[in-house]
Amino acid sequence: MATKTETKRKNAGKNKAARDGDGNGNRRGANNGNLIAEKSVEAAITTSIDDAVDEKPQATAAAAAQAIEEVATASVNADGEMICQLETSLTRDQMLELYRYLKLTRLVEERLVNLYRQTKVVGGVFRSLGQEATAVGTAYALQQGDFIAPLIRDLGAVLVKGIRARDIFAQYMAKAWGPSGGRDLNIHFGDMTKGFIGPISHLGDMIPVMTGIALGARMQGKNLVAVAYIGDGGMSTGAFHEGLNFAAVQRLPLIIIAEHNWYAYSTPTSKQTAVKNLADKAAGYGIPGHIVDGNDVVACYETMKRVVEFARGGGGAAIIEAKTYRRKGHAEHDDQRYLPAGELEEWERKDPLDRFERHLISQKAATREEMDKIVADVEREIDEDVAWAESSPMPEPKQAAYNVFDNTIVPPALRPPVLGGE
Amino acid sequence: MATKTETKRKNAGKNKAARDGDGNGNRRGANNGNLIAEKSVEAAITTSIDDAVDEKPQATAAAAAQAIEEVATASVNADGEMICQLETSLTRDQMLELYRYLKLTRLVEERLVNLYRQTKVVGGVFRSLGQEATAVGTAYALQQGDFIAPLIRDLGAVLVKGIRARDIFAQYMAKAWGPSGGRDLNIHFGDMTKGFIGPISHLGDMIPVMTGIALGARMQGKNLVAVAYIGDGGMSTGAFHEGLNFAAVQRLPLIIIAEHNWYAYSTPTSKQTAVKNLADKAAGYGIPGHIVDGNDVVACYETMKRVVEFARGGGGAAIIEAKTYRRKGHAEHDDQRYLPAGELEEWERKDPLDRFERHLISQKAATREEMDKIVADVEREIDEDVAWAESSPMPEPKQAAYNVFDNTIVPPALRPPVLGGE
Amino acid sequence: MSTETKKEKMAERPARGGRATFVEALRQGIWEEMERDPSVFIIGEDVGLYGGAFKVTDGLIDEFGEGRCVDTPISEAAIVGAACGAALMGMRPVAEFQFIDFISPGFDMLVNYAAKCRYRWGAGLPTVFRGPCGAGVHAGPFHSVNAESFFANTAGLKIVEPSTAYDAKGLIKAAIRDPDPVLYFEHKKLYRLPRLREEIPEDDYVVEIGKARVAREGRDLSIITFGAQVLNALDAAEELDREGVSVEVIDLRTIAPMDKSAIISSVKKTSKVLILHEASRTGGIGGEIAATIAEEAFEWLDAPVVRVAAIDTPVPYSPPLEEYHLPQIKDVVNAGRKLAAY
Amino acid sequence: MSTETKKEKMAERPARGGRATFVEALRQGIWEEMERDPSVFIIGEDVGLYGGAFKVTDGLIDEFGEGRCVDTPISEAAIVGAACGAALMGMRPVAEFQFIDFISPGFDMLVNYAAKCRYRWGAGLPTVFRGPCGAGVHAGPFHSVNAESFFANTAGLKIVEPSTAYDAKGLIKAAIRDPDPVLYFEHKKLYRLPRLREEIPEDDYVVEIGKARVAREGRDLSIITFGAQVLNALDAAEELDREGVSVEVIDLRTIAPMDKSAIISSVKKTSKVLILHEASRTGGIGGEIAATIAEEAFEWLDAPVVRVAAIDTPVPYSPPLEEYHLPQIKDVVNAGRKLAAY
Ligand SMILES: Cc1ncc(C[n+]2csc(CCOP(=O)(O)OP(=O)(O)O)c2C)c(N)n1
Ligand SMILES: Cc1ncc(C[n+]2csc(CCOP(=O)(O)OP(=O)(O)O)c2C)c(N)n1
Ligand SMILES: [Mg+2]
Ligand SMILES: [Mg+2]
Repeated sequence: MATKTETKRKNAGKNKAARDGDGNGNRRGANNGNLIAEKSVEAAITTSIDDAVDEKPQATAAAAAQAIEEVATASVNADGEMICQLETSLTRDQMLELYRYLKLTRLVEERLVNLYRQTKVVGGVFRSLGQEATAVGTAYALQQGDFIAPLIRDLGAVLVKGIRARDIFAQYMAKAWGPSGGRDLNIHFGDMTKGFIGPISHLGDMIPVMTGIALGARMQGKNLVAVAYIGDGGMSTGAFHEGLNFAAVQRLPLIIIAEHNWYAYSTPTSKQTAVKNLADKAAGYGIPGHIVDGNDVVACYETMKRVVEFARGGGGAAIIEAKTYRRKGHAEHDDQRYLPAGELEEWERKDPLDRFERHLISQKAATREEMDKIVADVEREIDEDVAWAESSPMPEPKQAAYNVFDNTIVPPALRPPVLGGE
Repeated sequence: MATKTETKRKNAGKNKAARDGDGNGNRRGANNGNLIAEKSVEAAITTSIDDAVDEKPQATAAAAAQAIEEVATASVNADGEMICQLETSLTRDQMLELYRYLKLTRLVEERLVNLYRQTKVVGGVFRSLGQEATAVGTAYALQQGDFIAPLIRDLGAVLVKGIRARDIFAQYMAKAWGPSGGRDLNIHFGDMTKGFIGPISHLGDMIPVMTGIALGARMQGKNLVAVAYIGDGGMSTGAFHEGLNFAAVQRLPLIIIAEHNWYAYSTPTSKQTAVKNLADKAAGYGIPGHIVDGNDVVACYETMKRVVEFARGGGGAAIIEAKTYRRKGHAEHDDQRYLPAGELEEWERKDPLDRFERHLISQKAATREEMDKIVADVEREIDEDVAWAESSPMPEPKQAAYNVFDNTIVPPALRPPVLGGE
Repeated sequence: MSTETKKEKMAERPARGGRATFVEALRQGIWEEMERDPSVFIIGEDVGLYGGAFKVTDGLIDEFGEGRCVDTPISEAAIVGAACGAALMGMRPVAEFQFIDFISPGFDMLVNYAAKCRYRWGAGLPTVFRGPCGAGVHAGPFHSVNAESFFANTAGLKIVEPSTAYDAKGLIKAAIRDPDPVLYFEHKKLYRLPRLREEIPEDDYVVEIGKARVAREGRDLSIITFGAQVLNALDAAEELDREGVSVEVIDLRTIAPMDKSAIISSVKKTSKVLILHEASRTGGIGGEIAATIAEEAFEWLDAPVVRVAAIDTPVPYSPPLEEYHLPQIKDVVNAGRKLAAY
Repeated sequence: MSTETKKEKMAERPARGGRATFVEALRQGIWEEMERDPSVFIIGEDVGLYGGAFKVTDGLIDEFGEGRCVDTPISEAAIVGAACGAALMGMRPVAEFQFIDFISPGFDMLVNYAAKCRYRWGAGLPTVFRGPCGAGVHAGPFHSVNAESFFANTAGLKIVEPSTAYDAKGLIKAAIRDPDPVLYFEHKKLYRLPRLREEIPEDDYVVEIGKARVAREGRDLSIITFGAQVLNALDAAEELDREGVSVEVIDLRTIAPMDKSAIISSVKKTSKVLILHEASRTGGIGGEIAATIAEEAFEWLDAPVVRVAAIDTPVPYSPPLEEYHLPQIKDVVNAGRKLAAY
């Protein structure tokens, strides 16, 4: 029987083949059943949108990386290491704040993993390791009155929107003081005053909801922007399509952040869609699509800022695709057996936090000491917040019965007595 | 109070405004709530797919017509009247057969309207008047083993696939001899041996089903093509998106015929989608999109033929948009109050049958006498078929209870006796 | 089929009260709520200029403009989701499904988003989801469904279905003012039924959600029903009355949360129960009613609880098949007779 | 959480019979059917290389290849529709929903396409739709649903839910061979429950759809239940036995079409019934069971028909809330005690 390592390699190879196909880069479906020879399309009589039938062979190695290199404004520091986009309107203070949010996001998640290992987290832990720049950079370009519907992997956006880490800890630990009082998990809650609408698990469903936020706001004369985060996987859902299409028709200021992190659970993006870039999907809605290096927090911020202006100015909906990578498994339990060898290591080198640190240093925006101080502050905050969350009681059992409906109208759903008695 | 004519004009004007917007052709959402000034998109940092923000003003008159003029290979006869595409591989006999199917389609529908007025049709009658060339031309390019899932307005395709008019009559009249034995209406039935899978009412739902037909066939080593017809309206559904996306990923030979007939019930296409052409949606699936003049039966056939070859040869899914026009209301009861003045008359002049007749004459492919003979044959066939259908009994009431499941396993769902008795 | 006259009339503001059909009453209700509260708006397919497939929203666009009469693409999930989003912002959407059969593509959004929002994080969603339901007009398997059982097991959704013009108006107003999602089902046979034309009050009344009504008083047996079947129940009651059986008819009006005390009171009075609904028998809402009675009024029962409903098949198109499929007055009379004799 | 050892073991062909957990038995069943019939294939999210979120389909791809283990995009409507299309072609798809909660976006396709196809034009769809259901593992409102009531009112769908390893295998085989759509629900608590590990036969057996089983014989009262609640019922029965109450436990196994005669026989024997299910009480399948009993076994009843079920709320995440929400053994014992004393 194969050893563990061999198995992993074997699987990895298989998966790689499925993803890279027969030399067509990420333009590949599965070759189930009869493999039919590929043929190029004959020119359509009139308009032929055959961009998809892109026959040029690509090197199979690190196709993901290549795609990003194509789009990134890849600046480098003196040592030739990648830093962030140089042109920016961000002030030094803002840069430091961005740094703080990035660190906060990562350290909150790391703490959650610790708590999970101590079995203090009741449900699963979903990491955004390697993707933090996308969530933080895009959310940072918003105003207070704007609304976001993040994904589970957008903790950074939630924090930028002003939700406190203690709420997150209490929520993960299913505590009474958590924002949903223990009724729902992780970032599944919301705060209308902060412009945060937590997702539900059903992928895609938040897109129509955010269309409604934008629609309702317009009726009320509010000029806000609604932002929905979605994965390469979630974009395959019908709800995504219906919600975005409706927003596009209504020219509503709905911005889709399409997080291209290469996997949906175990499924590679090539099995979610035949497009090369998620931003290509914008064409199907008659809206603009943009691609940004999702590991470059400055680029994420700047792109988002421009698109927010466009949307707020009446331009309507838009898609921003952030190219990034999910370095952890789907959740803590996932062994990532489906990863091709070497892929993870490559993306470790592209870590968005390391990159931003190098950027800050090389741009003389911050010293190592300043950064250390920020980290120390964040760590203190987290300690306090965890302590607070741990000190919360678990909810009272009977609370389960309350507030399905407005309880001034319908009484709580208490367990009914048996045979009239009890 | 306004007279009838005035009301219609008033409504028409309002609707026209909604459709044409403020000079942006068919790129218009509704201006609900605050109308925000339109702004052109600033160039995205990297890739900007901003085709949609097409600012060039278009004359509001007959925008629909213009769009087609753009794409049609608009040949004209000696009198300067539009005929069909000239280049074709169709033989004279095939042309005559096409003519026969076009006439058959139209005359069957006209007879259905008569039967409806005599209250012999139980449900509604849905016309394809003005669209017959799309259904007939595309279906004619298929082989026996290929599968279609038509829409209610694709009777022509159903007939081309070999379903007899008598089945249609019996079905509309809810007769026992109809192919569903009176259980379902109009073209809601199927015939696997003929490659015909009738739709259900729920728009979009046939797309995943046809993806499954193609998937199953591939597993069985069958090299067939699956064709799904869908309207400008139906493309807004989640099921459409999920089904087509899956087919595209799997590179399955699924051809979508997108019937751009300008309305979904009363809703103009500009309120269904912000794209200019339905074929633009292909880009979102990484598949080729084609546009064809849906009123030109030769063009429909030739485009389809090419795309069928592409799909059958392993190229995968594709969209063909047929630009046409629904000249009748959604169903017989619809008063079309939402039509802009003059639009209908314009499209009457573009009638696909008249056009093909002119084509046949000008190309010396048929004489008037030959055509008259075909029509006479068709009329005789229809008379016979109606007579047959009328001679069918209505179904036996108890038949309602049979065949929910395979009745060798689960007994029929007969009305249960009350209190054990009966 | 709409006539020319009707079309022109529709563009006018409806009367306030007066003699009204079911659909006129319903339209009055929506109209008045939109006048009263600027956060109320309508959304759905063809609800604007066209006024909806059954003309329930006819003319609203002339009065309230496109901004409050939103025609959507064909996308029921988006309709539900957008209604929820707008409701979060404080709006009060009234969403239409062209036929209730098309609520299915919106099922996920209703059951998972709309129903659970308040419970999960306190965000109540004052939303109404309405549309024509029901069979008996030869509309076939996809335009005839009765959908209440799809939703009855999901906490967080209220379900109402009126059977009179008075209730149609009173319940739509209550639904629009309700702080939580309400599914409002309209049996399409009732819309223009002359029999239902009645004088409704001019003043602003609501019919409380969660309250059944006694549609006919009786002593010997209770028929528990709702929607269009109330008419069948009343007709059957009439016939049974001629045979000396006195029938009480309970029109639930609200299916969830159900008015248990009205049901139990009637059972205590008559001791015999016939449950009548138009959806298929198995898995239908009749099960819930029967279970409530079997649990909470067992001691008062003098006979088995009988259900009369459609047979367990899709709704067939052809009239003789559909007739066999649906519960008929004669089936109710027959069952009532046997029950009375039990 | 999968361990390294498990992962490697999973890649091997499962044993034929032998001591097996619920999930192993289920996997054996699918594997054997795929061996037996080349038209059987699996389709769903992450069912291939990853082997499914709960590893039910683990290793199948190694044996049967990508051609018969189809990983789909996240699109449940497409999964259902594609399964139906393939079935029309004569294939036998076994479709997985990653959690049964995600059947909702496929609801329309199931209820309107899959359920009605044979009835409308004779095209039977031999399809299986399966996935993990149920609560009790603190998975919150969107990973805990029991979905049987969503579908119970739609004719044309069979619904099964096993509670033992033996039945898991026998029913999946029956479902795959069935000529019509079968919804196969797997309570996720049972997958790896050591208590359910049992010796299952080596030979090719099926468990007939539509047949309940007597999980425990008794005289004084019947508990009608299915799925994971069978275990609660058995534990409660044990406790009640110590108090001198002899409890019969009926494990329905099939929810639709329901084995009425098994239910009625048990009621005739014990004259007292407790219905137990994990979904919320109102609108739950318990209503159908109670109605059947109230109608067809009324004369044999010596007490009200009692339902024990979850309260009418979404499934909350936090353990104390979830515990309050779900029916507990103590609730069953308490109800059984009262019923016995009635
Ligand atoms: C409608 C639906 N189907 C299935 C799932 C189960 N599921 C949870 S996360 C996930 C993968 C999501 O991938 P992606 O959208 O790319 O987001 P990522 O995890 O990469 O951020 C799946 C399949 C779900 N949540 N919703
Ligand atoms: C999912 C769904 N929602 C609503 C309807 C009601 N409906 C029937 S036809 C129609 C308009 C269809 O327009 P389109 O797709 O453009 O096709 P056309 O009638 O123009 O051929 C609508 C809204 C439906 N059949 N299915
Ligand atoms: Mg992803
Ligand atoms: Mg159309």
